[in-house]
Amino acid sequence: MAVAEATTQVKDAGQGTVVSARNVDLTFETSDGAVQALRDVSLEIGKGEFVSFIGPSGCGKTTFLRVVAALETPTGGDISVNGMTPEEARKARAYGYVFQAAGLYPWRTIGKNVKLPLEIMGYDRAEQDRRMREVLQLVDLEGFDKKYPWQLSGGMQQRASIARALAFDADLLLMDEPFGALDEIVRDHLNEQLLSLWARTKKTCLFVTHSIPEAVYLSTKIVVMSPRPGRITDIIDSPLPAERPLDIRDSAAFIEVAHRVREGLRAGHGDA
Amino acid sequence: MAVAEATTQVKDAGQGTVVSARNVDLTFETSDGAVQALRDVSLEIGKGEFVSFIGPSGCGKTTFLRVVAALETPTGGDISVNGMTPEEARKARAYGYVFQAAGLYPWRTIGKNVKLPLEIMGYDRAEQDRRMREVLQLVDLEGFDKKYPWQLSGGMQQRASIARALAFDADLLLMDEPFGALDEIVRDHLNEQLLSLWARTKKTCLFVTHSIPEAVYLSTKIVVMSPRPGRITDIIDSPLPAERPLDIRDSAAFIEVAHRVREGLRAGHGDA
Amino acid sequence: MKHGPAAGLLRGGAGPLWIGAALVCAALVDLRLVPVVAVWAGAWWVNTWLAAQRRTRVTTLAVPLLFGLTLLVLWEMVVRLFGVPAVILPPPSAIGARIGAEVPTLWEDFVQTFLRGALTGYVLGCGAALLTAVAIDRSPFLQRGLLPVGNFIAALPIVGTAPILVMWFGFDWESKAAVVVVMVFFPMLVNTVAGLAATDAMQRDLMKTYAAGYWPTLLKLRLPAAMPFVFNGLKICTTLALIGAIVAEFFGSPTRGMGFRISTEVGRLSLDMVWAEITVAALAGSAFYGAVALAERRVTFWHPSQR
Amino acid sequence: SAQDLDELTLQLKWVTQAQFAGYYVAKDEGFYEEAGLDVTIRPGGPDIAPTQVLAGGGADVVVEWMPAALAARERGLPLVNIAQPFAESGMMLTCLEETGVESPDDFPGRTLGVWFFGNEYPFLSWMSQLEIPTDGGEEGVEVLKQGFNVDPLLQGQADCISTMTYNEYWQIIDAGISEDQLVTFKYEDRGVATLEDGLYVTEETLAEDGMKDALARFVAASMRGWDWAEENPDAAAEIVLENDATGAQTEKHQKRMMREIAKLTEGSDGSLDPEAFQRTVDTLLAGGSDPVITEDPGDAAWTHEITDMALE
Amino acid sequence: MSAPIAAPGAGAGRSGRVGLWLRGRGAAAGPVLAVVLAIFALWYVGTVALNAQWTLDQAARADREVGFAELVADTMAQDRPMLPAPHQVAVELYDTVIAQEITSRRSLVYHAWVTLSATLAGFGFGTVLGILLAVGIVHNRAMDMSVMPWAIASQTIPILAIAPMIIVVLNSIGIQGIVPKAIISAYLSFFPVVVGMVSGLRSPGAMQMDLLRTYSASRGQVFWKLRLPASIPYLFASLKVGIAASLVGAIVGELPTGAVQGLGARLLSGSYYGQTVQIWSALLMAAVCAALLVGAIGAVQRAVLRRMGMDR
Ligand SMILES: Nc1ncnc2c1ncn2[C@@H]1O[C@H](COP(=O)(O)OP(=O)(O)OP(=O)(O)O)[C@@H](O)[C@H]1O
Ligand SMILES: Nc1ncnc2c1ncn2[C@@H]1O[C@H](COP(=O)(O)OP(=O)(O)OP(=O)(O)O)[C@@H](O)[C@H]1O
Ligand SMILES: Cc1ncc(C[n+]2csc(CCO)c2C)c(N)n1
Ligand SMILES: [Mg+2]
Ligand SMILES: [Mg+2]
Repeated sequence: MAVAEATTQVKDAGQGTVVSARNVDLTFETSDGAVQALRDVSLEIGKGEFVSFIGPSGCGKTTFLRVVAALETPTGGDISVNGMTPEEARKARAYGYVFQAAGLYPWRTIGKNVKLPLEIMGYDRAEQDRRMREVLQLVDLEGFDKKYPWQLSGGMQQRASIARALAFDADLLLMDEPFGALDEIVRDHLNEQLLSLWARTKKTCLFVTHSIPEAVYLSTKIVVMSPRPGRITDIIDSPLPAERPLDIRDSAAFIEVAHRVREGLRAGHGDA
Repeated sequence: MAVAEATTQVKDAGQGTVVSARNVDLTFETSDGAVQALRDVSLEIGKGEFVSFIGPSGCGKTTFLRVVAALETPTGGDISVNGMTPEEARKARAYGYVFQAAGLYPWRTIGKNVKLPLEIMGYDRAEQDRRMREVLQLVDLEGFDKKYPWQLSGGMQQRASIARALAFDADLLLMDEPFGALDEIVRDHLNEQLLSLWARTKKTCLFVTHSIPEAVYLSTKIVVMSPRPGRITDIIDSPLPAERPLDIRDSAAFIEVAHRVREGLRAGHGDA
Repeated sequence: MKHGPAAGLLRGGAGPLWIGAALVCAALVDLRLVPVVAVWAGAWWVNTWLAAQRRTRVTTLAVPLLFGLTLLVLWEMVVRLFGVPAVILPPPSAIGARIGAEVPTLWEDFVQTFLRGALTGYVLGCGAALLTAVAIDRSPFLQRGLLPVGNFIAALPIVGTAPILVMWFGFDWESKAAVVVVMVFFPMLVNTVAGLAATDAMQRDLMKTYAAGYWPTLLKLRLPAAMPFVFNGLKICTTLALIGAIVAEFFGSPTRGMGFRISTEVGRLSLDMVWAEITVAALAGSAFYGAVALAERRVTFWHPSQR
Repeated sequence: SAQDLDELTLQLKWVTQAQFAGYYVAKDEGFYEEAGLDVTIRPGGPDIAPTQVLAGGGADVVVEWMPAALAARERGLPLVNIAQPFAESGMMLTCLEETGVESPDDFPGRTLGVWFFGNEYPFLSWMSQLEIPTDGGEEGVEVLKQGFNVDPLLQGQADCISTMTYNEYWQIIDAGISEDQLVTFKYEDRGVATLEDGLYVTEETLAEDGMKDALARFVAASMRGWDWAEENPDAAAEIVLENDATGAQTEKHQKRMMREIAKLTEGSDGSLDPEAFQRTVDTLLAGGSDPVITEDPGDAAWTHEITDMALE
Repeated sequence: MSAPIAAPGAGAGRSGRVGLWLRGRGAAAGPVLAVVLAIFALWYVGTVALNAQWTLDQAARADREVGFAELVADTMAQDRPMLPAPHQVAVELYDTVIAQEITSRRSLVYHAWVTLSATLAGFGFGTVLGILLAVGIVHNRAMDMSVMPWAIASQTIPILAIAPMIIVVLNSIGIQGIVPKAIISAYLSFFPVVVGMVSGLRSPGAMQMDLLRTYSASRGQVFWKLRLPASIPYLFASLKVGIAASLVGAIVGELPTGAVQGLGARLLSGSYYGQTVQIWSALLMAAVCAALLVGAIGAVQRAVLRRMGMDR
């Protein structure tokens, strides 16, 4: 397998490299024929970076995140995560994954949902409790641990799912449109919080979004993708400062980057 | 009933007034107690206006549209549509309603979906056919009338549902987040088309959205709402010209309006 | 609760016309039908009015009860007015009297058929199906092979299988339990397998990102998610179990049991006793169903259908 | 032509088999038609109570055993015996010799198979005469409600089962158990026999205009059928087979059954023997704790009127 | 086994649809075949295990010793086995299905046809009743609240117990033949249809209902244009359950109609004479019928959904 080679190659990736993809291809076999979801995707992501993936629907953003998480196996190319194969990284519980929908288990309270990974990873009870409280506080949900998911608004659920991914303190966070279903204000608020969390913890974040302002606001690096087959059309290193109040979005630099992203998107876009 | 009084009062509303709401209240009785969805909502909408409603989730945007459409009955205040009670307006088939999701019937082809209201209103076959072709052309879907909804992309389905609302030529269009589920590029495209349609047909539009740029780009008037209880916090008359290319969104006037909308939203927003 | 039934009657508009027409028709066919139709129409009206009231615990109980009571009254009236012989269809009053008089026998039969036969078979059959479902869950091969064949076996009519099982397992409740096991096994299996597959891909992927093994995934995700399906199966199986245990007794039994009593008393023309047993069966069956439905509410409180 | 024929429906007690050969012969050989009757024969089955069918108006005449008929009478369905083609009872208790049952003294502690559905009365009377309780235990017998076949004996689930001389007994033999491996107790020999296949109608039917005449012709033709069947047992069995819609009966079994049946109908000209009637009533009244009938129905339960007319 | 067929790409070269279909069938056939073979193997083991006792008993009665090979051979060739060997059933099926004229009463096809006609009639009644009730429940609050609990209770009544009564009652008002069977069959099949149709008719979301309100559509228009089409998938799902229930009902209904013909009569007479081979072949025939009926509904379902454009 290609993955096996990757492990040996990765040795030369610098200490700071968390994700290193080289010429990754992924083709799905379906009943209608093959769908090439990723083509020749190469990317290096350093420690502590915040990387956004943006692109039209079906361009392979989710697929790429899933490849990093070892939920899909590439059909070509090499990829390594923390110097291991993605599969090894998954076994080592190297990352937390936040799915597009909150995906809380409806039969568990919010508290127990957050504890789910901790139970599976064998933390003791006291520690489970401590961490659950800590992360719920982090996402502004203290006091809601006894509620069931359906008793919370969509935004609160989404925050709980982020808390769940944070609970076991992985250094790598993979987030697939976590704020897709939220309204703009809640989204702004969560963006702010996510940014401050990232600044505090120095985690490496891979973040998929449809929203140009969101991508520009959050990222140190923006990866623009285009579909059929999914490939990278542009990688933009953000010139914005680390400190970002919300109204940075009205700044010229911001609009400049947003414009470049939009152009990149439109270039890759066929018809609607 | 309050509605009955409204009918008489409406007489003095000018010829150009399509929707006139005065101190509309609406409280839902639920098993957990009463939820006040609308409080003291007063609003005049003139003929040919394009009015956007924006506000955080649960602030009553949908509820207000449903009141106009006589799908909910207000518990207080007066409202009139085209000088009638909403109920009479509904019976008179005064408006077309576009729901948040496309809501096409999966067992009907696109063509037959568009004909659905025409069948119900008893148009003859030839007329049904003529109108169906006309509106499908209007939304760029000519040639797709024999396809089933699931054979179309999300954006095309949404356009079909707009065509369905246009088919019977009501002068009033109520649209509840019609583009909510689409990606930014497709959305931009549909926004452009909607605007040109509106400019051509001079219909009155009530349009609910979560997106500030969308609201600003489309509207002649923007209604900002705040939740619990839902009320209007700001009504902004757009200074933007009638002619609006897409990159008007990078203009200073646009950013100015967007900023005001955002401020209005933030003011009405408690916690996320 | 301002308007009484009378107000409803006035507002009903088309209602009275309809009922009047029905009464006239009844009178034309047979005069004795008039009171029957009258009672039916009256009760129906009260019920329509009750149902139109705000839904409370009282109305949700009263409406079906009144409906059932009406059926009983109509039954009694028809039997009396048309002189139906008691050896064909006894009136409810006679059945009631018989139930009162035969409590010990009814109880003995209930214990034999319901507690020993049906319940044992239900627990064994559903339990075995549950375990089998979990066991074959890991093998798509077995699933694809077993389920179609299972549908085939589930279609075997009980009147054919019961004599065979009585031959194999003897006359006492064991063979009845075996019939029940055969009847409930596949419906339960199919539902549980469907339930275990009911998790969505995202929920499973979540478990993968935690590198969770088979057992944690089963216990923390798949079994809880399967519960609505499991209960669907359990509910279907309640009525199957009772019917299976009773019918199996027709093909050989000790001298007790609901099925034994029914078949014996028909031969003796004690139809009131037959209906007394049927009443017990219907009550027990409905209670059994209700109990499982209640358990379902408790266990799958989180499912949208329960909220 | 068909219009002049009086219509009658006869409900049998059991499925089509040589037990009812006389009626099928009378129909197929045209005896009924000659008597001016159009008779419909309805086979019975395990869940059919002929008395109930009669009460429901589904039949005019039924073939029923006397215990069940008298029990129905007490339940308010006034049945009257109009003819008794079977003079003797064919019921037995059959045991495997290897179980060690040799006489009724060996019954206590045993498991016995009994037919219910109204056919249990002779057995219960017998046990109560023997003073053996029927609810299990050391002293009593364990009673099983026997299904339709002889499996309980073959499979060792019961020590003894109920059999008819003409049917189940031979099924045991056919299964491969020889006659000397069986011990049989005929009810007839034990003095507890009750009358079996008789013809019954309700009192109302009997009172109908012209009905007695039709019934007399019916009984006469039926007895002609029985005589014919006794004389031509193989041909009678063939007729039965032709009338069996299930296609499941075998020639060998039906021919043998016909011969055995002939032994039971032999002594009868169709008229009820009042002594046999009284013996049946006495047996039933002795039915122990749960007697089949509580009082002697008296002469109202039977009549010689029809057979007298028929025999003219 | 059939791995080569199931392997990805095996269908390449054919047109997409056909290739896919073949692959789908191939993938399903392999496991089913394996399971069926396993069942046959188990069946043979069971045959030996269950029938050995009789062989040993018989040998003991004849004072003989049997060797293992003889034992195995004998268990598969008994006349009245506790469990007939598959090939015995196959031979019986051949004799009664292929080797007989289908109009013969010894033909299983004939009996299956009798049962099927009652099944189809009952299924028709049941479906219509179920749909009417569902329409009533959806449109009338009083019916909604009162009918459901009683419909559930009705299904807890043991059908075999009331079937004879239904037949007698119908008989007394002059209805007989296929109709009583069909009514019993309908009694079992209406319930799944009600349950499925109620959820089907209620399946349109609030938004779809609101859409029609904005057109101020009448109740009838809502029914024909929305509720009914939306309920079709639900309807077919419950029809599949319903038709299997109908078949069981028709078979049950055959027992107390005198069990003259039909699969029920075959089951019963097989049981009556201890003909286990006959029981098993009738059982298999019933299961085959069920499979065919469900398959037929599936085919109609696919055709209808294709016409409705909902066959994804
Ligand atoms: N399991 C699968 N089998 C077959 N094709 C798949 C599968 N998963 C994804 N695809 C296809 O791969 C392509 C990329 O999908 P992916 O989900 O990565 O897109 P995305 O960029 O996340 O889109 P979105 O913005 O809509 O979430 C799409 O064309 C999709 O149809
Ligand atoms: N049928 C109802 N019964 C009870 N409460 C309701 C009902 N419909 C809406 N509400 C409540 O009324 C409030 C306003 O709801 P509405 O749907 O109008 O919000 P919205 O502004 O459209 O939100 P969103 O952006 O999420 O669509 C919410 O708090 C909601 O929970
Ligand atoms: C369920 C049931 N079992 C046995 C009988 C008894 N029976 C009546 S007639 C007859 C003739 C036998 O050849 C027999 C055995 C019955 N009626 N119903
Ligand atoms: Mg995606
Ligand atoms: Mg809304």
